[in-house]
Amino acid sequence: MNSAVFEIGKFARLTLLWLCIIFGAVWGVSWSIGVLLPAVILSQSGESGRFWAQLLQALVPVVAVALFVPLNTCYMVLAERRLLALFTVRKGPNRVGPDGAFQTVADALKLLLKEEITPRGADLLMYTLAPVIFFAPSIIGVMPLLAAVSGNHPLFTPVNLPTGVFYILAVSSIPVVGVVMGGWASNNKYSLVGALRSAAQAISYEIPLLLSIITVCLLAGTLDFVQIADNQRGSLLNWNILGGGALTHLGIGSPWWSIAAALLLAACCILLFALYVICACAEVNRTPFDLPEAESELVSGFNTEYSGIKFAIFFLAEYTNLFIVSTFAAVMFLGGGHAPFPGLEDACISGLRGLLAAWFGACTPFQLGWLVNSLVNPATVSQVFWIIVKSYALVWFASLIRATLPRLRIDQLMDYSWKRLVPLALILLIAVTFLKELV
Amino acid sequence: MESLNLLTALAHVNVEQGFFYVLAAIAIPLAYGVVFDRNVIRSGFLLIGVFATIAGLFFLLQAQFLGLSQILIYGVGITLVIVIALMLTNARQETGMNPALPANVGLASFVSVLVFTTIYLSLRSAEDWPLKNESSLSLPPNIEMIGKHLMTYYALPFEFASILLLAALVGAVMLSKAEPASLANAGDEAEQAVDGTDRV
Amino acid sequence: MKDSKASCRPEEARDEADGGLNMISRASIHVVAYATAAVAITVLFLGGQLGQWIELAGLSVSRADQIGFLALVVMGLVSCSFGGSRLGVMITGTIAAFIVLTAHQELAMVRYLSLGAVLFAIGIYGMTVSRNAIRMLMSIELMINAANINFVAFAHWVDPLHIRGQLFAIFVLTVAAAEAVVGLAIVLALYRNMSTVNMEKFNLLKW
Amino acid sequence: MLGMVGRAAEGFYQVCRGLWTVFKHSGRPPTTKEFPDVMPELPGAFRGRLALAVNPETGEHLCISCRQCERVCPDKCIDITAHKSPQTGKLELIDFKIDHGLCMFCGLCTEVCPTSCIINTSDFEMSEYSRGALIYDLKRLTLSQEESAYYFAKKDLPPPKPKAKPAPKPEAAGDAGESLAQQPSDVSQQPGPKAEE
Repeated sequence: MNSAVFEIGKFARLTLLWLCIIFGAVWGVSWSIGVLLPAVILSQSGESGRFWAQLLQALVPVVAVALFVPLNTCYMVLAERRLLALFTVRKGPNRVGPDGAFQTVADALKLLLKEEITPRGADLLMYTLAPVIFFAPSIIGVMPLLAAVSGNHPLFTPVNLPTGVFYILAVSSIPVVGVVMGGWASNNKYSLVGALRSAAQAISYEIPLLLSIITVCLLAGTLDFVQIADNQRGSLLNWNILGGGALTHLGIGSPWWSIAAALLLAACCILLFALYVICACAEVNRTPFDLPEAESELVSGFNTEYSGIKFAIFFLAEYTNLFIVSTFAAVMFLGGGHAPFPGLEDACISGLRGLLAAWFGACTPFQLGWLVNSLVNPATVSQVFWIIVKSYALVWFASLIRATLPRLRIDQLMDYSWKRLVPLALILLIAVTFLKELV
Repeated sequence: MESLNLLTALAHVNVEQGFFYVLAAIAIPLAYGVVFDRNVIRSGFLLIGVFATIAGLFFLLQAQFLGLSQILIYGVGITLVIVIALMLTNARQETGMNPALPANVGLASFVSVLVFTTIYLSLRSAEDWPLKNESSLSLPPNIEMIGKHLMTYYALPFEFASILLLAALVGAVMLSKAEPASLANAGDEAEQAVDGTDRV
Repeated sequence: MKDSKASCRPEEARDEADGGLNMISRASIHVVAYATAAVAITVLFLGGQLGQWIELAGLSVSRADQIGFLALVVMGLVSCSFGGSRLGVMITGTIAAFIVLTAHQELAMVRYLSLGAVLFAIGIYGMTVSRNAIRMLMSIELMINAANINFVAFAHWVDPLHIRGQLFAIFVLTVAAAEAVVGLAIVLALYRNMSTVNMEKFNLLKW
Repeated sequence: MLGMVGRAAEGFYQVCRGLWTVFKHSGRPPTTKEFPDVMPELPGAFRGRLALAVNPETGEHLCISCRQCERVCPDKCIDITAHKSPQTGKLELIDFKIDHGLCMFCGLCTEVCPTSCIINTSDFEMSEYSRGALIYDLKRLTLSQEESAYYFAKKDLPPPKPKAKPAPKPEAAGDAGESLAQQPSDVSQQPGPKAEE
């Protein structure tokens, strides 16, 4: 038992280390580009520097995403391997760095240095374009999430779209084009079969996914991430997974049908969440729906022929998609950046404020107070903290699913989507519409 | 300082116009590729590119909802279906062929040039476009506008569209399920048998 | 692009490697020459010199775009007849002609409508000429999209308050989806019966 | 309809149970052996590299050149060179070669060996840069006295009797006689593999 606690502790330490690396680096860079440098420029050159300052501030989301995606993938791959090791009673990577903390960095370096091979008879243009098309949407897709993640921080407000949800859904349907393209252009039967499977799977599971998201949007009454997250402020009962506040509206004197409707609505929303998790797993090709790259049947599916940096890009995009899907779920269902209990959030913020005062109180003689305040805003940090906890919890849950469930057969997969999930999603859509009015 | 002035000057150039020409310069070669590429599957992928650039044009025209649905429905849905249909119908067999029917080339070029010339000349001669110059800032979000229209004034066409889609879906299923009746029944039975064993 | 290609893809790749030099030496030189000339004409037109020369010749300046367009077409025909890659000449010519024809327009809307017209014309050409039934369907999709551009452009400039053009574009999208689905189903059914998608072979109704 | 709901609930419950079962395993110490750092404890019957044992007490070689192992080997990877000593009239081992690249570690040779001379050790790290280096000769095969003692104890073999020079006459004579009887055929066979080499 001690040993087990030891292993879990090692995983926790690793996670802490990597999260510090990722979010420290991202936040530090975006802060220095978005706040520090513009301030310096404006103080140096006055009005004429305004253009440069604005340009730098506009660049912040791009730089943040470009930094975040590879670092995050490094952590997610490592975490997944360690978690799988934990679940299957093994040790996992433990050679590079302390407890194997930098194993994925070494792997990434290896992939970058490897030779790229193009199979004979491949359609060179499509073959090269496929990883790019697969990868680009994941970069574009992270952007509007930034505003939701950072609680609409002024640096990331420009990327907050009024139709953010629809935008993500549209963008996340693009990668399948890259998969089909790559699978076809590889001039390999396994790749082609993997690509066709992937296309069929993506089109089938897109429908229940869209329906479940539409239902949540209906419940929330908006397509804006920040607003959806804000609507779930308060406590666990306000989260969309429990009916988006239907339960809190009930009083002692509310009629019985209102209570019943609220309870039913909560049940429907839990089902919706389960539906979303299933469809999202299928959308990002995770087990048990990883038929496009089923390694025991199709070698490695659509990316059989890819090597070196192109394979690395496929890999990067896959894990980034998983992260996007998890963050999306955290914002849509699990209350975004709000703590599960009302007191907890305030406690977080005040605790952080106290910590800051204790640490940087000594700095005030150097007039660094405003810099520190703009660097670490306790409200934002608490928001980011909660959303990170929720998203990574979902990522870990995906690892648990991967460790447990076997792969489906292709006909089972299609049956499951068209005969079970689509009707369920439609029923839930109608049910939620009516129940929302009844509450 | 001089470079700075240049940059501010650049910032004042009509960005919309620049983007438009860039998108047009991408869309036209891709459209040619769709028509002329010898490999049909590749022209299917090029079609995705055309649709993506058209979605870009919609964004330029501030039709975000339409641009996104263009990507979602056209760019991915329809084109993938086309590509899969191509892969199902032995495309290799047609790869080496000249994509064009030589007999029709002259006629087709004449007709297409004629169509373009007619449209262009009519555009050029038109003087009285009923343009309206509301400032785009005061407009309601267009997704809201579209939703309002679809649910009120255009509700009936909307319903008709859904019926059309349903009919098309059923028709497509019937058309592509072209096996003889006895064979199809046998297949069903086999499937049921498989299902039964699975449940046990 | 236009050189010999075999039916099998590996062989095709080898052929391309063999014919690469040949292709570069003949077709591409003409295309490059044509592209340079087209760019020159476009720049002259945009700079206003073309208009001045036309005025000197005693013609109306407003004809400058048509004359530039004609010059591009004639040059393209000459280039094609000297053995230039037809596709390359057509692409460069179309882009240059498009810029020449639209750049002077005062209304931004006309630019979008012209682009719609260009794509529509390409779609018509593809539909008329295609041998492959699915390529024909793709050309029809292209034409529908070209029409959609017009709708959205009108919605933006003519009716920005109630964007009815966009609504119509949505209906067009729906109809296009239905059309694609049924068309593909028909093509698949045809393929089952005839085991080809070649339009020339679908001549059952002739008798 | 109700049946379907029931099946869905049942499936959901089963999936959750599976997830919980797997999750419970994260509370167990890992079974991984970190091999190069921690050598595995192999059982005595483990069939690793072949070796020739010596008498743990006296240190004399146990092989009596009976060639039973050579004959029983399915891969023909054992090659024994022996001659009849002119002094004692007994077989004397000159060289003993085992090609570990051919050997499939079936352990038949260790079973037939009358003196428990040839044994499977626990050593399995035998990687080499060439195939030739996998052919072990007498010197590389022979274990030291301590190693022999270790393996005799580990495999629980009866300790070998010292090769008494004249002492138990009948047994030794029988042994020798057997070998003598076989020798001519062996000699005639010997040039074969030699020539092949």
